[in-house]
Amino acid sequence: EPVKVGMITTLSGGGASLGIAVRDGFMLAVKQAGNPDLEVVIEDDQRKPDIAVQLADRMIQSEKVDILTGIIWSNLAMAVIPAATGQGKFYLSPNAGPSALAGKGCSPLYFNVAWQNDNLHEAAGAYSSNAGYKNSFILAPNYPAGQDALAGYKRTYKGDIAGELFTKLGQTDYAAELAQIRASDADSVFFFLPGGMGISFLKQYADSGIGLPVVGPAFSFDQDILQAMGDAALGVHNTSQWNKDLDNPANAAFVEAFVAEYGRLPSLYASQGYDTANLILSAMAKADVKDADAFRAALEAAEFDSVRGDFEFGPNHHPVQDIYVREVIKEGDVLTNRIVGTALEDHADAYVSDCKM
Amino acid sequence: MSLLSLSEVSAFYGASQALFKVTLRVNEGEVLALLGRNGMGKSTTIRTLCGLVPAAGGEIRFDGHDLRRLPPHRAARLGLGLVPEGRRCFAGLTVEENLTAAARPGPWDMTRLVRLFPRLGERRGQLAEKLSGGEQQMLAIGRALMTNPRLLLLDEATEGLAPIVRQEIWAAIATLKRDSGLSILLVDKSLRELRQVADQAVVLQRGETVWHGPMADLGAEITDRYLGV
Amino acid sequence: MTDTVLSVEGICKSFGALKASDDVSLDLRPGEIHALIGPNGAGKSTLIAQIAGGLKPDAGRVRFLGRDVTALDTVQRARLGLGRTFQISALAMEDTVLQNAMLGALGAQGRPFRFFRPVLRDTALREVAESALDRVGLADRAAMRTADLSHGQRRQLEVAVALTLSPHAFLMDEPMAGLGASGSKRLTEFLDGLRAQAPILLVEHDMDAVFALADRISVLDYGRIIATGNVDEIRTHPDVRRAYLGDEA
Amino acid sequence: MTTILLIEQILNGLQFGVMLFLTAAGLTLVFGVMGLINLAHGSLFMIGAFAAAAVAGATGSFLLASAASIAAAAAAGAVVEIAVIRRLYGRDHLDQVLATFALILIFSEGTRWLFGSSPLFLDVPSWLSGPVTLPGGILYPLYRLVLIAVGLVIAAGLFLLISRTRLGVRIRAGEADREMIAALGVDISKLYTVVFALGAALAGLAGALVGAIQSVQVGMGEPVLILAFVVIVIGGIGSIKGALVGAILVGLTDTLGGVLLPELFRLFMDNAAATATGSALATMLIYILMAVVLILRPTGLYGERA
Amino acid sequence: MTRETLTNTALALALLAVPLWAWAADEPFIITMATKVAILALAGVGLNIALGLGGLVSLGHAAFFGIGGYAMGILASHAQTYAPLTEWPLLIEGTKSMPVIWLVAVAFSALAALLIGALSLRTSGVYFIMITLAFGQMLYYFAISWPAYGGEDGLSIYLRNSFPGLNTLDPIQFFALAYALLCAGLWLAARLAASPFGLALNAARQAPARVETVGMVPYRLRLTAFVISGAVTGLAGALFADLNRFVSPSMFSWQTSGEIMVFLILGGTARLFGPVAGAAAFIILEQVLGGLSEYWHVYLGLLLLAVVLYAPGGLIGALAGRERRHD
Ligand SMILES: Nc1ncnc2c1ncn2[C@@H]1O[C@H](COP(=O)(O)OP(=O)(O)OP(=O)(O)O)[C@@H](O)[C@H]1O
Ligand SMILES: Nc1ncnc2c1ncn2[C@@H]1O[C@H](COP(=O)(O)OP(=O)(O)OP(=O)(O)O)[C@@H](O)[C@H]1O
Ligand SMILES: [Mg+2]
Ligand SMILES: [Mg+2]
Repeated sequence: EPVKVGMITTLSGGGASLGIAVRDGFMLAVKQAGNPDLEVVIEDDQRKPDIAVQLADRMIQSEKVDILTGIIWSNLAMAVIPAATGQGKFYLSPNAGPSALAGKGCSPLYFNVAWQNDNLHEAAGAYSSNAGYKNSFILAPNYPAGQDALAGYKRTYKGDIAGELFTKLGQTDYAAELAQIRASDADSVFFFLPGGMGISFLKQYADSGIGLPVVGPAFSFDQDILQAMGDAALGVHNTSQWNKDLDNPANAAFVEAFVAEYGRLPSLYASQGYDTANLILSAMAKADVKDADAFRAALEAAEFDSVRGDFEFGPNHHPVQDIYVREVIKEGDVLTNRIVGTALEDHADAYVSDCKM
Repeated sequence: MSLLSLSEVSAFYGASQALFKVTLRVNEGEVLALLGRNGMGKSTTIRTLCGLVPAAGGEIRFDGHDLRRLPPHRAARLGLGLVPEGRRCFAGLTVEENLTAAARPGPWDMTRLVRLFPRLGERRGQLAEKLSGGEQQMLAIGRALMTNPRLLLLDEATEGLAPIVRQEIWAAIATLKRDSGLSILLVDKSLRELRQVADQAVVLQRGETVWHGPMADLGAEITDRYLGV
Repeated sequence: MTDTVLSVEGICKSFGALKASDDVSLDLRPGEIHALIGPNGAGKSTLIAQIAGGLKPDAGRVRFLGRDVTALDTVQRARLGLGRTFQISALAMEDTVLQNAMLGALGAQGRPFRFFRPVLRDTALREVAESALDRVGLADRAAMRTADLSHGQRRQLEVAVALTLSPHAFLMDEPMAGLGASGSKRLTEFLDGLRAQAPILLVEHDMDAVFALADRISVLDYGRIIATGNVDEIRTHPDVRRAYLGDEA
Repeated sequence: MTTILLIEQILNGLQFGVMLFLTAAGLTLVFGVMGLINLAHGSLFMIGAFAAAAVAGATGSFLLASAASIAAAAAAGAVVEIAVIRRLYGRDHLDQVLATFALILIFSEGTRWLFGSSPLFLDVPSWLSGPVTLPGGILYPLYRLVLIAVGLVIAAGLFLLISRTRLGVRIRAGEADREMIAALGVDISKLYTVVFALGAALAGLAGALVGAIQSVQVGMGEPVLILAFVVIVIGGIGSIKGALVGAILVGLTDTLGGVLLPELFRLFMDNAAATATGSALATMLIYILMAVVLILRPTGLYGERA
Repeated sequence: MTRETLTNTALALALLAVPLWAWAADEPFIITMATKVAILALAGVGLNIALGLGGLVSLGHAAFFGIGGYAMGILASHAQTYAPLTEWPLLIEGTKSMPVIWLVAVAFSALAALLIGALSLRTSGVYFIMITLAFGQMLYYFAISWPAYGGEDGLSIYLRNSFPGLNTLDPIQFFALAYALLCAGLWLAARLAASPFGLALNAARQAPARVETVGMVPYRLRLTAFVISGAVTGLAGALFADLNRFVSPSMFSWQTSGEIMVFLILGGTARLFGPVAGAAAFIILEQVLGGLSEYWHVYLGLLLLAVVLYAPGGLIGALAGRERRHD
């Protein structure tokens, strides 16, 4: 009997490019495996929590899926995952990793294949310290993920904070923030502004002539978004658990296959989708999904060729992994990243001790 | 040669028929009075010939053009000047703007109009919605004149005007007819004044033409039967 | 009851530099029709609005049934029994004629906050409304949509709605406007009988009607009362002829 | 906070206000003057930005890109007016809401179909990039100064168009009574197509100009739409002057609120809590402003009628 | 029986029959969808009282929908963690009982409607649309940045709340509850429309000056309608949260207000069953088109356009003719 995977992800409206990347990466792995026992249903959540919940209900009640995956956004994840695992389904997150699900709310059936939300910010903090920055100006949107981001950065950053701002979610004009940065005596800027917010900020930052070094998590400098930023992004350092130049055979094969299949360079999200699918495939080879304990053990073992190189889960089913520092460069006409160092090695998350399972 | 002719024109509001084969004609330089009790279809006739209510049958010709084929603004540009029932001044516009909105070149301009209705000159900058009822009526007439029409359509144009102004308007109508040869189709309840200016009359009853002829021939029997006076 | 039902004392109202009411005083006695005439823009409607409560006078007071009502708003004055019609019809156009009439009856009854009983089954209200429609000659149109009425029919409905209030005084702003000759004649007869029910302050440009109906006439010009008197006095008043009547009548 | 920073922030507020006006200008025209609730205004804004990005990508010329944004949005506007909007003037506002809501769906997803889901690149041209030094030693991006200038020129042009020209008078007359203006011989349909296309063109131009310093992506028009409505409602519908004043008021409130409120809370709270509370309140500030304005002046600052 | 009554009865029966069939055929997801239709229709019925009857075009009804939702979320999350809401001056505990939650949702959304309405009703027309939007947005941003109840992440309630004598986790039983409440809402709306209050309110929409001169205060009529309307939408919000076992600020967003309004216009404003037809059509379209193409919004948009252009009275108008509901 085939294993049925339900993928709920964002395919329309704002933010669709992330969901599409996850889906494309995932389906690439499925196609490569050619395993007839793996069946995937994909639905669009339109980035609306209530739609996501209903899709989950539908997949569980009507489609009778065994495994759910695909959600991009933390707020959607919070709406879907506890209910799904509560109904005895496996959930493998290819992206969102809210702290609640890594700590007190962790579940034996829930795995995060990407990162805990704070990870990349923590790595950014560590990088800033290593780079010798003494006085960072930090900003993020005023919502839980933004608050976690600044907290994550400060957790590992050893210098002083020149200023700390919460911007409006969806804000497009950053003149006021830029003036404050300019007026401060900061020596570096850290920001977490996902999606269009980051593009707007960085373009305006470049135009303002402030010129301080910028650090951020990979989200704002990922392959699908970089082209829209243009040269404004060149030279920015950002933190990521993956990059296309990571030197391992799995990754080289992945990048090549992805370009061949879709005609564009893979993004971080695509790599996460790809790993998620391969994790499932590896577990299927070892255990029957109907035997939940055995299947869980197979997932925990995580014996697959991750494009990140070594991959392993911590006790709360979140990755323990290296996080790299990347720099935005230009290859010909195309903006992309190259790895310039490692920010954190074998990094786990801060909530693992709260997880009792 | 008649300037305007309607032959067997019918019109509907939704499913209910308001006009049944109305026929009338206005000759160049002539004044036609359209008579009938409330709700008999006088306004509908005027609205239909302006193209504001679609004609369901029959023929409407103005100066050789087939009006049924034309949208309202094209019909108007041929020379129809409408003073609608209930004034319908442009509320958010000043008196002056109401007039400029309508203006087309010709003998009628602001100066000449203010001579006819000095009150409009005094209220030039006031919003139309703040005018008194009578002032609005003057504005509506003035607006139609500013289009420099060949046929003036007056639907209850003296409604709500002070007697002295009404006399002025009747005098003005007489002057317009005499001096500029303007043709006029008018609806009014005051038979006394109509008799002095109108050449022809048409009487409507429940949307049908029940009498037509020279105004002078409109006898007591007809007025009693169809107009209730 | 005092011998004046409604009185206006020294009302002033300006719009910018324009004096729309300039120290206007007049009264309305039981059983009479008091006509208010004057050139267009003289301030008649403005005065009516101040009596009805829609507009606050700059100075002066309004008394109704012996009470100073200057501080009251339209609604409160209506509840005291002041009925009015509008110069430009204000009706619920999508509703039926009957519904419009029932609205008046409902207002008179004073209990609109009832949520469950169907209003059309309220026979008391319905009777009031139907009899008012009957009196203005719209009984056979009761089920029609108000928007489908001709202009003249709407004027009749205006009067009917005011009737359903059974007011102690009527304010009527050009009720004849838009009525044909026969309609005016009917309405004139009707108002003639109505004055026994409640006195009427009548603004009207139809001199045939005014001369046929008015017990007294006041003439307003540039916001001031320039003459008050009976029909013959006004008809022959030189200022009134000059400012308003012209050579009519 | 230093005085110079405060001055700079006030300047930022003004600048943001003018930028809001720029995005709202087309909406004021269509909504205020034609009385049409056009929810798809944001989509036209987006179309302008995408057209500009595409042309800039192909030719490298910012001027050509701006021209393309105007042309594309005007064309889209004219098509929409003729195919859809024209049939809705006589209708209830609600029908307009539903129809233009449908247009948003079509435009957004249609654009994604054409251009894909990733944001596009559109940048400030090199001859307008970088900061200039203003009196008082304030460093200020040149491009933003240009935006201010364009916004003010458009404000003046619109004001003159609507209040001083016969075209403007006729447009407003048409809003008051379409049937009547037609009966007076004005081809109101054509006039409205032109006005709608003009409004669309302004939206498109705003999309291109603003898109150069923001992110050109599907859905970029929606936040703009709400803000633009806020602006013209505060100013009073139908008043160009009101829209400009409203825009600047919103710009100042938003900018200064975001800067000053956290500072204010810092006086009696610890830093993190003050930042969070202050920012939270700041996000609500323009809506509070709008509510207060409307409560005090139910038809906006310069609105005449309800 | 008029054509409209016939159409309405058919709609009501269809909304009952589909989930019953799905229950027999063991298709729980279809029941869930029918429940969603019923709940969103109830929210639309609430809006219709303000909008259809009173002419109050509120683009802020998400405020009440959200308040209802958070009433459920907050009470249930406290019950889930056994932490009382307040201890002083009064000990208030969370609860998982639906009737209590509904009562609280109705009370709080009515109260909010009273406050918002009292201020907003000073304006009219488009200004009213925008001021209601402003209040909705204030609550939205407040909910996003208010950390106590999850901020943008929202609140998850893992188990549906309980109703005496029913197993609410069983889709069909929960549907029955939602359906019953929808019927109650429709009954209320029908009664209101025909009542003296409805007559006065309706007239206040069309000719406010007239209503004043017959001695009634349009403002009070409208405010009353707005409060009733907000309360009904609030109740729908509580149910919606229970359907998803989840609340988040997106319930407060202007898109939610817009969507409820779209149901109404799509179905036919001021028609009793307009919201039912609109919500059903919208959700069916979403399900059917969503499966067809990634770009299904384009088709949805085209279909909506077709309805506006060719069926101006909305779906009910197309099905039952254009007459309005009163005789
Ligand atoms: N918009 C409309 N919709 C439906 N029926 C209408 C409409 N306008 C007028 N009618 C009907 O058409 C008939 C003719 O109306 P019309 O307005 O032409 O009469 P009229 O002779 O001008 O009357 P009046 O002297 O009262 O103005 C009337 O019975 C009226 O009820
Ligand atoms: N709100 C206002 N603002 C400015 N001027 C006004 C306002 N209302 C009325 N007016 C002016 O006040 C004067 C009196 O108007 P009012 O409507 O009372 O006249 P009226 O006597 O009723 O005239 P008519 O017989 O023509 O109806 C007019 O000149 C009018 O333009
Ligand atoms: Mg007529
Ligand atoms: Mg008057």
